[in-house]
Amino acid sequence: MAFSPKNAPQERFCAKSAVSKLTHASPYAHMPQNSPEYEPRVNGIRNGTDLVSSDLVIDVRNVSKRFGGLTAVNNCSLSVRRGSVTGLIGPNGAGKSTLFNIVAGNIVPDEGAVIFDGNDVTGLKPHQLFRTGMLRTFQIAHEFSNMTALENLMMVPGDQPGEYLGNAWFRPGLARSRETEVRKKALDVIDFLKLGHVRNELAGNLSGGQKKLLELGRTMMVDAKVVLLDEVAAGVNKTLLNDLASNIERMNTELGYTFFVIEHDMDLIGRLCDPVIVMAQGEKIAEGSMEEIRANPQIVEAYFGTPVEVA
Amino acid sequence: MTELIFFINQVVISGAVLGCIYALGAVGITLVFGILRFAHFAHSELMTSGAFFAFLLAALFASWGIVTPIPLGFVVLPIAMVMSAIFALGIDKGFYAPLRKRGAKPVILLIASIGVTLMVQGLIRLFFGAGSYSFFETETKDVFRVDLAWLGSTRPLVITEPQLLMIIVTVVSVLALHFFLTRSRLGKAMRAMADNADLAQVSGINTALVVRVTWIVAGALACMAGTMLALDVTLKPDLAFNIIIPIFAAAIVGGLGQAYGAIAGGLLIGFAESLAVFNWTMVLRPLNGVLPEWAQLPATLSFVPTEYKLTVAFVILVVVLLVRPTGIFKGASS
Amino acid sequence: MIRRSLTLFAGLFVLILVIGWAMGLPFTSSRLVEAAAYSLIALGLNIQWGYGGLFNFGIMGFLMLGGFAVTFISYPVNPQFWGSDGPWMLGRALIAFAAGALLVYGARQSDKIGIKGGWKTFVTVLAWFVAYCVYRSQIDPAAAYIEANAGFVGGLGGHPVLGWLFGGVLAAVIAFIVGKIALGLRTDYLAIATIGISEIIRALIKNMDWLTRGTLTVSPIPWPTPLPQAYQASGSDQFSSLLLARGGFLLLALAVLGIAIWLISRAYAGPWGRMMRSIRDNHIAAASMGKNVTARQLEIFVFGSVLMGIGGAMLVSFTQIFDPSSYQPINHTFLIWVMIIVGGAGNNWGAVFGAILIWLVWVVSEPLAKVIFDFVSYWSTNVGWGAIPEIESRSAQMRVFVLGLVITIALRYAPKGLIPEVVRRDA
Amino acid sequence: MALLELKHVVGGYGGAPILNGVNMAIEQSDIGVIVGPNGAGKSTTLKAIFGLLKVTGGTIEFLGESIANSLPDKLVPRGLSFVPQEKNVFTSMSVEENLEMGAFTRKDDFSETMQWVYEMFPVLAEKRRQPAGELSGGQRQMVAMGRALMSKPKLLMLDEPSAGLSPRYVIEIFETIVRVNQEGVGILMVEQNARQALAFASKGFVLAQGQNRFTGTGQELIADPEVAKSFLGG
Repeated sequence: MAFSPKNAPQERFCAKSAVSKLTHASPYAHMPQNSPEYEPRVNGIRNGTDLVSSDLVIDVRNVSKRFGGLTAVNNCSLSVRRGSVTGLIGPNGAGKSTLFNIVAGNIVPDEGAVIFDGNDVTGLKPHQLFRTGMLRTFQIAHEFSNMTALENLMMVPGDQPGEYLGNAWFRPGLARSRETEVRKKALDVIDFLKLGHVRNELAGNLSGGQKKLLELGRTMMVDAKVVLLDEVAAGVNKTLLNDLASNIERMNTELGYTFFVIEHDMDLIGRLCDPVIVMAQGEKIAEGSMEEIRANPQIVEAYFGTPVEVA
Repeated sequence: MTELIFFINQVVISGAVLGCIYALGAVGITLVFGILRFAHFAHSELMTSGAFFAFLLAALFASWGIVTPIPLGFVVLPIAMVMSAIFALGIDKGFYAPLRKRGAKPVILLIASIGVTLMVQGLIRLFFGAGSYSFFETETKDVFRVDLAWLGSTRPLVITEPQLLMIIVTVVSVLALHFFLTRSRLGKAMRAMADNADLAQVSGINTALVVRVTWIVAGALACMAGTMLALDVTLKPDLAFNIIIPIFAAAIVGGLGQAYGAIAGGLLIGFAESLAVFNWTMVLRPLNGVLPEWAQLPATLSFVPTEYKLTVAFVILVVVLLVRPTGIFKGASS
Repeated sequence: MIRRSLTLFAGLFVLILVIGWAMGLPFTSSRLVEAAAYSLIALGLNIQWGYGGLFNFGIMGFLMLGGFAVTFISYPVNPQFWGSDGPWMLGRALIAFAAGALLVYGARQSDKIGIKGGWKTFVTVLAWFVAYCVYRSQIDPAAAYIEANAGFVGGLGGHPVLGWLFGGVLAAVIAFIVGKIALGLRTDYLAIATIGISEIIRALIKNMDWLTRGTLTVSPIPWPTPLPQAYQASGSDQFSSLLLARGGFLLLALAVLGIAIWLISRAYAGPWGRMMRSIRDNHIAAASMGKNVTARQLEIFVFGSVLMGIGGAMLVSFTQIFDPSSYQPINHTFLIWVMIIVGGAGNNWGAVFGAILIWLVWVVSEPLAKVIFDFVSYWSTNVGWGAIPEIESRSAQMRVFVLGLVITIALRYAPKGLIPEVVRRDA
Repeated sequence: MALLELKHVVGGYGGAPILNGVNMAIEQSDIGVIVGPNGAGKSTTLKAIFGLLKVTGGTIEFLGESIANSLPDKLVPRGLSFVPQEKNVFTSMSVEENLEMGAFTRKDDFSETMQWVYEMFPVLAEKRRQPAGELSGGQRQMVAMGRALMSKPKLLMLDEPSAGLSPRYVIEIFETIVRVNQEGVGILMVEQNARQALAFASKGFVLAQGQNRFTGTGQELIADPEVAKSFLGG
């Protein structure tokens, strides 16, 4: 298998089923729930490991983001438990993607803080977050269109010696030996994703589904603490999606990866995610298992929709 | 008082003239950017070629023995503007439209506009050589001197006839542009397309027509700006090429895509350039009588030496980009 | 692909032979040395635009920096300057500059002592103003004194190759500052900003007479290799000593070019190039994959500018004269862009091919236009329409038109260039 | 003869086709609703009808005439109108100017139509001079619909009109759509709020992978257990 992390810490080994369900204080209340130990504003505090229980790997606290007059995320607080596959659902325009971009460092929030693995990472740049072990995929595939599929994967691992001019010029051996490793890993990932036949194709020429797979593949190139998946299923065919889902499950249960997933495909959410967080109008409105969410009439109205009475 | 009049002559009038030219050039650039989303570098050549059209027409009129009360350059301006508009349409059809059709990125169009710059400039030089020409070889340039002795000034207020006409013509065309953009159907369609090209298309607006109108307006205004510049100084093949940076600065400072911003930006840069190289010693000289020997003012005391006038626009541009990246008026983000 | 490149280069070789036959060996050898320097400059732009997707329209500024650098290092020492008060006055100006910089830095840190918001802005602007005044108060008299008593600062009398290196260093320093300010801008803004910066560099070099002699020009600047006169002194005839000397210079230029190509290719073929291309393709995704986009873009901008600086220094060394007013955006910025677009952005051999081809087209179009004009003029005189006036000056302008025509045709029919970027497929 | 009829439409953006044979027929009295998972080609279908992407196979007929690959400036005068999902107002222009742009293809006097739109959306009459960019999401959606109605269309196409709106506005927008339909304008819309929209649809189309999967009246589709299971979230 391609994804054995070299030094996988034992505490990360934490399967979904093995963790007792957290008690969600009031999953169906319309107000964001702040546990008592949270302080409402913790901006500017770094490395405050005491701030958070080590159980929460992502902890979003009272985050708001406005674009012009539009409030995309409104005083939203939510958290992702270590070792879980947490789903994020909600109607279009609920602020899911904005929240994702805030967590991934692509957008800086107006207010509030993002705590990642016990450190305040609010305002850190995406490349800095990558080093802390957070990886993401994009809703609209962000492939490197003028590079081959294989190169798209090979560029991912950080701190490749050959990425520095000095090494590239004067210590080619160092660069080359790492390059061989990276290449082997990329080929493994490509085989796993069944993209072997297109590995020399420019990524820009791949189909939408293949681009999505490539994005997922990028997250497999390094050992991440958390992987953010933004609508990974859209445009991927059912068979492949099954493979993808079982792969995500395996990465989660066997290797201890944590996943945070935005998804519209309810089957996939139902199969993978526990808990599921529901957002609407920029706020978290509920959290719970898929069954609990489905059983809640208010959420069903807000998200799944109920028939309108029409004369 | 003499000093104030001097200041007006040196800064206000020359700043206004420069500002008008920058503003008219920048409006064209900003309109093209708003509609077609690329920085049209060859705008300088539209200005220069427009000036040469006007020059040729004026020479033709003079050879027919037509004498007018105002400089011929202004009389032939409308015809030259029509010619420039057609020229601009031709350039678009020949060089930009095929690239757009292929779906080329704005950067490629920008490079193409460099190519057009070189071609047009090469052609102009081919026909007119590298020398300079003047509109006032046969006519005289009238200079108005308003005697302000009654205000206690020993200097008159000096403005040349072309400068005065230039300011009037600019004000009139800016007003006309304003009414065109806010009242006419096509003008509104232009604003709509600059705002949201996809939605404009969905609304049934004939976007190809809007593109044509944009080139017509941009070409005509460029011709006006070029001709007025040539009337104020002399006509050379690199007439506008040398001032394309301040013009772009004006468009960017005003917010790319914003017609009113471009006018404000043009005036701002025009005044700033005049003010920056203004020699304050001339105004502050009365102080020399009061100041002790060792603190006498030097012969020249300006913010920036005259040689560096061109850099003023650029410094303003950089400061604006750093402080407010979308320009003073919120510009388009492509 | 390789076959196509070889064919094109073979064609280029034939073109060089034809030009050599038609224009004579001295002309052709000079053009070849210049073509080597332009190849180096084109490689610099290829790195910035082809690899990094950065829009540099300020090439002229970096060429001027290189030219100044080699003049300053290799021109003989000016005893009049060093014997006067000039160095001392310049030292004071330098101290004033440092003091000003310190003042501005202090003002920018003023929030630490509780000056905030609008007041901080005010203090910063005031600090800039004061620093500017302090510096001007020292540099203006120093400049006037040097110009009056010593002409200009003069050179250091070092080896020209050291000057080339200094050209690279100077270009790197300026590129670093420019990049810090401007690289965050959108493509079109970056284009305008870099043009503006190169114009400022030109204005400075042209008008700082005390340092560069400005429009008075500096010459003769020594060669790194023996001059024709040296061969002549050792007994060669005029023609062969000219060729020997130029051949020597050409060899040195080719050696520098070779080293540059070797270094670039080595880096570009590996992870460095892959990372740069990923940033060019999609900088958002590259940042999410842990690449420090800002720092890397700065790196590639500086790298490219270094090559431009060295190339600019080589050109000035070769022509032996540093004339700031001879620099024009058309000849020194747009020309390079045409080379890259025609040759093929993202491909080093494309860049070299484009540089040589376009440089030859550029220098040949004038005599060629003259021949055509003469022919047409002869014909039109015979028909009775009269001759074309001022053929000499008109032919000189022809090349600008040809340049524009070439780039528009290339964009239309070969948008990726004649030797396009190669997709790195895995075997 | 149906108002709009699609037969085996195939099309895409140049690469692999996104639509692989879509069939649809809409009368002027109909409210047609297209539902289906992401990437099924719902919005693409509307764009194909409106000439915004290349149709390579099949036929699209409007009032009995083929309109495949005609551009909007030809379609709007014939009676088709389209409200895109996002960026569907001219933010820098006033509400009234937005409406005027909708009537761009009309040469006659459209003040009556504007009155009609203002009656339908009284809040827009209040804000007629305000830039559309300053309005709330729901009001913008009204401006967008108003703009599309200004050309007096026979068929109004809407791409996810309820996207991003709070439940209250969703109901309001749906009620407005029904009212517009009662005024004699055919409706064809794409919806994510599938169950809610199918409830008032006279025709429903479930698309998957660029093809019709189920077709029927809205009620039929809601009642179909298979549709409910796979496409309506249980």
